[in-house]
Amino acid sequence: MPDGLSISTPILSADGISKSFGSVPVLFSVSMDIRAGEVHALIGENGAGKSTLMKILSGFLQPTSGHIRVEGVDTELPGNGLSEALGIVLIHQELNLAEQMTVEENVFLGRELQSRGVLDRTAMRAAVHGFLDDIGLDISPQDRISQLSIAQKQMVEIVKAMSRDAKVLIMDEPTAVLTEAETELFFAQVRRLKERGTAIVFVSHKLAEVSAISDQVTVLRDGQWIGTHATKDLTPDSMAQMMVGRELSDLYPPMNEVDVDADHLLSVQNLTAPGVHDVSFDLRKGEILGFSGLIGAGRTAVFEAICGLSSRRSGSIEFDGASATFDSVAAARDAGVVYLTKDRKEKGLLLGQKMRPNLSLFALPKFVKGLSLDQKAEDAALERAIRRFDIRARDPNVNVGDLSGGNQQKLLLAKVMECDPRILIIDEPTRGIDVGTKQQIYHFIAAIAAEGVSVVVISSEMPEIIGLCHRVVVMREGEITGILTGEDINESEIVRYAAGLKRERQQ
Amino acid sequence: ENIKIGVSYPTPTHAWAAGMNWHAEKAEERLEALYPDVDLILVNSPDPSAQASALEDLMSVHQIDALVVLPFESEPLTDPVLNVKKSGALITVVDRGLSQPGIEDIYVAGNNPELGRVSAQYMKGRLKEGDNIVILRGIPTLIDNERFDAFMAEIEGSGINVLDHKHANWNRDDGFEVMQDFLSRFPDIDAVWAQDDDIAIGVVAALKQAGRDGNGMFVVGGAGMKETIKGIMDGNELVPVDVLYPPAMIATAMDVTVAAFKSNGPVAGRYILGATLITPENAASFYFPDSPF
Amino acid sequence: MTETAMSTAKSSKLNGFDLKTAGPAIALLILCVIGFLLNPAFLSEGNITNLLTRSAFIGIIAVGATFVITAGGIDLSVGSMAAVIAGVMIIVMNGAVDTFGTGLTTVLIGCGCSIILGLGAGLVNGLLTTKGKIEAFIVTLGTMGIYRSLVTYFADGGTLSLNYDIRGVYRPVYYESFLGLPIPVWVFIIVSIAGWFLMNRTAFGRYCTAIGSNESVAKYSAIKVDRVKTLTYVIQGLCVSLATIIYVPRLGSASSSTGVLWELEAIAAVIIGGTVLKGGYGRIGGTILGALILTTIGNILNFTDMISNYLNGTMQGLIIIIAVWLQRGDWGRKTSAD
Amino acid sequence: MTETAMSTAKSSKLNGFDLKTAGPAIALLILCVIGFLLNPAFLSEGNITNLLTRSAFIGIIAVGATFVITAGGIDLSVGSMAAVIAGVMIIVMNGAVDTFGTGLTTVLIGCGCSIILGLGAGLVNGLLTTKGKIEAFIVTLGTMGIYRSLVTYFADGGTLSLNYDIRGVYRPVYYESFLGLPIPVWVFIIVSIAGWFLMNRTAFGRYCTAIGSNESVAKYSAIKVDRVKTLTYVIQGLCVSLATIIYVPRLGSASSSTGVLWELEAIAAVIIGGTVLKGGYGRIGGTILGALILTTIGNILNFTDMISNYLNGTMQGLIIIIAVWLQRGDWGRKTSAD
Ligand SMILES: Nc1ncnc2c1ncn2[C@@H]1O[C@H](COP(=O)(O)OP(=O)(O)OP(=O)(O)O)[C@@H](O)[C@H]1O
Ligand SMILES: Nc1ncnc2c1ncn2[C@@H]1O[C@H](COP(=O)(O)OP(=O)(O)OP(=O)(O)O)[C@@H](O)[C@H]1O
Ligand SMILES: O[C@@H]1[C@@H](O)[C@H](O)OC[C@H]1O
Ligand SMILES: [Mg+2]
Ligand SMILES: [Mg+2]
Repeated sequence: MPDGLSISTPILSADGISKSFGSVPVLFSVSMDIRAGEVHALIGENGAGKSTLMKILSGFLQPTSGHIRVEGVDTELPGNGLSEALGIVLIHQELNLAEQMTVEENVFLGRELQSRGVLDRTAMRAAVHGFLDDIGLDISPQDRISQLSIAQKQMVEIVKAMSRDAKVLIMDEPTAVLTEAETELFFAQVRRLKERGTAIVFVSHKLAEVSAISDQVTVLRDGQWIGTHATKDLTPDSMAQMMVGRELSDLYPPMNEVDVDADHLLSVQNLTAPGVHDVSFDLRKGEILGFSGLIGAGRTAVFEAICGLSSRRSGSIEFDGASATFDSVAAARDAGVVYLTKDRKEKGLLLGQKMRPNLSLFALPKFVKGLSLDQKAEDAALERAIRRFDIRARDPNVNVGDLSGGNQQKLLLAKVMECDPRILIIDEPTRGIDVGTKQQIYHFIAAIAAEGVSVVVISSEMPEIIGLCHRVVVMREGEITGILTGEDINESEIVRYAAGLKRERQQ
Repeated sequence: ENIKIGVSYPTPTHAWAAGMNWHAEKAEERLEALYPDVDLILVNSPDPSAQASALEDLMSVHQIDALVVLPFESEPLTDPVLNVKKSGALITVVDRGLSQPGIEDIYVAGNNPELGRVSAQYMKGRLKEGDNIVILRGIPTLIDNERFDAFMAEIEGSGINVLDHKHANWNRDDGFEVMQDFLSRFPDIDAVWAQDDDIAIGVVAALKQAGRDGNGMFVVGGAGMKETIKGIMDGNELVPVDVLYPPAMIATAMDVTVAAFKSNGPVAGRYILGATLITPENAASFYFPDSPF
Repeated sequence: MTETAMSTAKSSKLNGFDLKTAGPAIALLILCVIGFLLNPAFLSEGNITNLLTRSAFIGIIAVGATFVITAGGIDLSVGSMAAVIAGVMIIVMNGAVDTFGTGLTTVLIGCGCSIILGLGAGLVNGLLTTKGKIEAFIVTLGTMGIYRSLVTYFADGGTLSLNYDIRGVYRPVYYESFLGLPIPVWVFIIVSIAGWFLMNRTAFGRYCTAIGSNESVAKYSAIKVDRVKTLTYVIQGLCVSLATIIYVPRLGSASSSTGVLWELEAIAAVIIGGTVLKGGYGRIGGTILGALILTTIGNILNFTDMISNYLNGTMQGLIIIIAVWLQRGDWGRKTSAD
Repeated sequence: MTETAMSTAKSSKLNGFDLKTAGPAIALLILCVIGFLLNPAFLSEGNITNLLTRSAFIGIIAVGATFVITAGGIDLSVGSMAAVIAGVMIIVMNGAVDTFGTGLTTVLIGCGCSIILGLGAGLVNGLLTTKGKIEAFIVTLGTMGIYRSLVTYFADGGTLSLNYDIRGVYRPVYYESFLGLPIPVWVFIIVSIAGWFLMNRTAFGRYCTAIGSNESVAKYSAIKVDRVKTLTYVIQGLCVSLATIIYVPRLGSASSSTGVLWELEAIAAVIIGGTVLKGGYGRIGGTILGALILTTIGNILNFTDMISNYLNGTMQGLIIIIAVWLQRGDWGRKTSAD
């Protein structure tokens, strides 16, 4: 591990980079040096300009002013991934895979192995197989991307990047959708690459990860360079402070005791559905119920079945004391049961549209006045949402696809909240959200629970489950393996149930 | 003071209509050269409602003094032609008559039922009781119905079997494919009524391909395509005759219409062109080598 | 650090976008200038009226097509649908003469029947695509063949004609004017306004756009995707029936050549108007301009015999391509790499 | 907690998929059974040969269309393109007689000219869509009109006929057989194999899929999106020219009615075969079956007089819809909400 600040020429450096979209500036003279064999973390709040900088460093965007140097030489990087020829590879924050194609086809897209014009499929398949094994991903090279879970897709992205034999590997929030276990596997790969001398740039909102894996940290705030430090000189707290520019109080709100005598607002009995087997649980009024488990454990599938998004095979649901069958999402919504997807790009937001229609889409009937839509009410709602969730778009008319990832997530949250739910199901509530906003969201969740709304939090981030939830349901392979309360809600217990080492017959 | 004459007819989508187009353009050249004060305006249209629009435009924009019209279909164009009439223009209708009598001043017509009848008479003359024929019809339209019905009425009682009839849309490719299928389906066919020379070309190709062009097999087409007529002159046994339905009728109509302005004698009335049977004997007088048809 | 979050940079968006919106209008304007130069009579009141009246058919149908396309579908059957509806209307009205005479009642029965058929045909297309889960292109290619052959069948290969006395009663619907504008133009205006309102001011319009942009987002946003998609076809059917109601009195007949290629014209009008074929972005206003552009092209070509008749199609093709190129609205700007 | 971390449900995916692949084959089989039941002559060697030969035109064109559609495009101009290429071929060959006589050279000149024209016309379509950034639907609707009117113009509205002596030399290309199969069928087979190979075994095929699946992903993967898309149109043009080369010797003529509606037939063949109209999933094998299905439908209808001629279109429409429904391959399974 290259210790101290090596004086070697950086392999890639940004020098005084500024960037504006139209007349909206988003980066102000930012500099950053990237060195071989070093993991350089880039952190900052949502919308700070991290992704923009990463895209400039890999040629997908051209800076408005400033220089990019490759091994000390001023270079205008070619666009559209052609910088790969220079050894610079970017994993985009938003997944960048062709859904209808297979894993193998995606990994080698644009640089297929061929012999005499013919695809060498055997070789490619074998190579992909190797990478998949390395990273511990149990899928076949021939699986179609559309059939994979979002985490698997992210892993495929990583495999794709690994396979490129990069000199500089830039990864924009690669771990946002990964569980800790997967993150561990991924980090093992990162360390291997580092030993081989690859320079790695890594964006994450998970500051513990940043501490664990990086050598250098650069902090951006509102498009300004705040500082670059050796990781060992920083604690997660000091990082957070640099990012946010103020002292951060407790991440998690104080836990409100839930009224154990409160009515069961939702009661699910023996639910069986695609990916779900014989699941039963209750949800009290005002309770925050966590759902934990490994990827693919069936947590999402449970709530998709409940909310009318997939078909139910058997089992019964009682809502507010009466038996309920939400056979459409609209029916669930009208009853006050809403589900916030973890897949914001494919299922959450219309990326090609503006914020306003996105915000009101889910709750649209609420905005109908007479025959027509009340656009004033929509505008007012947007203004409220922007304030409430601190959505930062320098340009309010930007297409949602051009919002920073974290701000997309905030908008998505605002979107489902427009329905004034009685039961709010949030799948991965803080995926891609910066620590400051995370804190806001946690407080917000606690507040609405305190108002009597029941909240289900599906999360792969153990700390947030532990810090937030009154009770925790752990799932494994479509079944509930345990329901934890009080003292039992701790990392080692959850892991045991999730991994199948422990199992209780329900209640 | 120019005399403006609008000439409106269907877009040429098959050879016969192209022939008509050609004759119209030739007539335009000839007549405009002959009478400098006559301006003929030729417009073709791809469907009845486009033709109705074209008539409106001839009237409102060009302010024509006379209209020569070959209606796409009789029914839908009756009203639009009537509107032109109301503007005071002289009306000449060609080929397909209007559905309301008395609108046109001049009528130049082909004779569709006659074409069917003449064809059937020729069949009766060459075939005997028990012989089999197949029919390839045109595009489903009134014209096709008139020809077909008259043919069937004439053949009735002759003992000749009509094995089946299918639409080949006055089109060579369709003629070829429908005939191929007839040949696969019916082992014994003695003659074919192809109704139109284009279809007949496809039929002949299919017969030759299947090697069933001998044994006295013959095909009767219709309209008077120059290649067909040339063949008849040369004694082609497979297509020994043709039944006339001349696309030049549009030129006749233009001539008569111009004459209505230029000559002193009366020109109004009906000009019905016969559906003459073209045989090696009379073929030469129906042969126009320069026409595209 | 909350307030400044939204700085205002509204300015930049306008340049590109407005041109895009203005594109079809510019194209139409240029056409009109050309028309006028060819022949001043182009701008005569009579010709303008003709032009507007003619645009009504395609225009009304294209308004419906805008919904279908915005929601990510396509309907190739509209031309044949118009033909078969016209045919059945005529049969029904002719049949109603015995019972109801040749008056208004009969005409109203005919119109009612047209609307029912339009809605029904649209519903069939819609259900086959959504419930039957068959590609819209195939469903409507199929129904296009079916409707077309049905009208041929009903007409016995010939032409169906409306009873002459009924025609007298019905005629004004095409030929009469109200406040200086022909009735078909009024119908076109009303359909356009209704369509614009539905697309831009109601939840339904939003739903269409959302579905066309991303069906799963729509589904997760509590939109009844199948229902909305089906409805777009029903609206299309309704538009076809309205167009047919004003078409029938024009020519008083229907045959297998009625409405041939109207589907392509309608779709072309929609796309010339700036709606995106893959869905997710619909512009009713543009569609109306698109319909006017197409009709004007035909009209202009009837204005001159400078060009061989055979080359009409070439002119039409060129103008359509150029019109859409204008509509793109970023001529001159460098092809952005992005 | 490391190893088991990521498991997948691999098993479920296969059932649906295989049926989907088999769908068109099943549809074709059913059609053949129906044909045989209607008339055993359906399975006669002569009829099968006719059927295969006829499928060759649409089939070859549809192979090209598979590339265009897989890459997210569409080409409506192929029928007109075939007509204009046939026309120019004939003009060129007739003209070459003086210099080169009526032998093989002249025919080869004609074929060469066909290929150049096909490539050129494809290139025009491709560049207008990619560089001109005009919707493919509009570009090819435009060129469809242009090509169609050009052939009408060249033929003076009529028919262009190949010199009789050349026809003698050229005829065998359509009518002769080699190893029991007519030449057009061989061409079809070769084009199919080449198409299959290109789609499934070369990087180019993958690029088409990637572009149709997600253009920005393709772009970010350093794929030259515009170039690949343009190439799909060029391939389409080449296929059209090959189809034309075997079409011309059949009747030795071309007119404005040549190739009418071939575009719809070709697209229908592609989609019946399971390729997705929105792009991203192309199946050459399916396309070939699709072409056979379409030809067989027409053939069967000529084999029976049970159905009114006027209702041919109805039968065709129904069969196409049903064939695609079969192809969906999930009949019987419950409509999943997903
Ligand atoms: N193409 C674009 N057009 C207009 N504005 C853009 C575009 N891309 C990004 N922006 C704006 O630039 C700012 C910085 O965005 P960026 O994606 O770089 O943030 P980020 O630091 O990656 O945030 P996050 O952590 O939420 O992903 C945001 O305000 C965003 O809306
Ligand atoms: N409609 C379906 N049909 C068949 N299998 C399904 C269906 N939906 C989900 N599954 C399977 O059920 C399992 C559970 O998936 P689910 O997405 O619910 O997991 P999860 O615990 O929410 O994981 P994640 O961490 O990705 O959110 C997966 O193996 C998935 O492939
Ligand atoms: O094209 C048709 C021609 O072939 C037939 O002979 O007469 C009527 C025409 O429309
Ligand atoms: Mg980002
Ligand atoms: Mg003139």
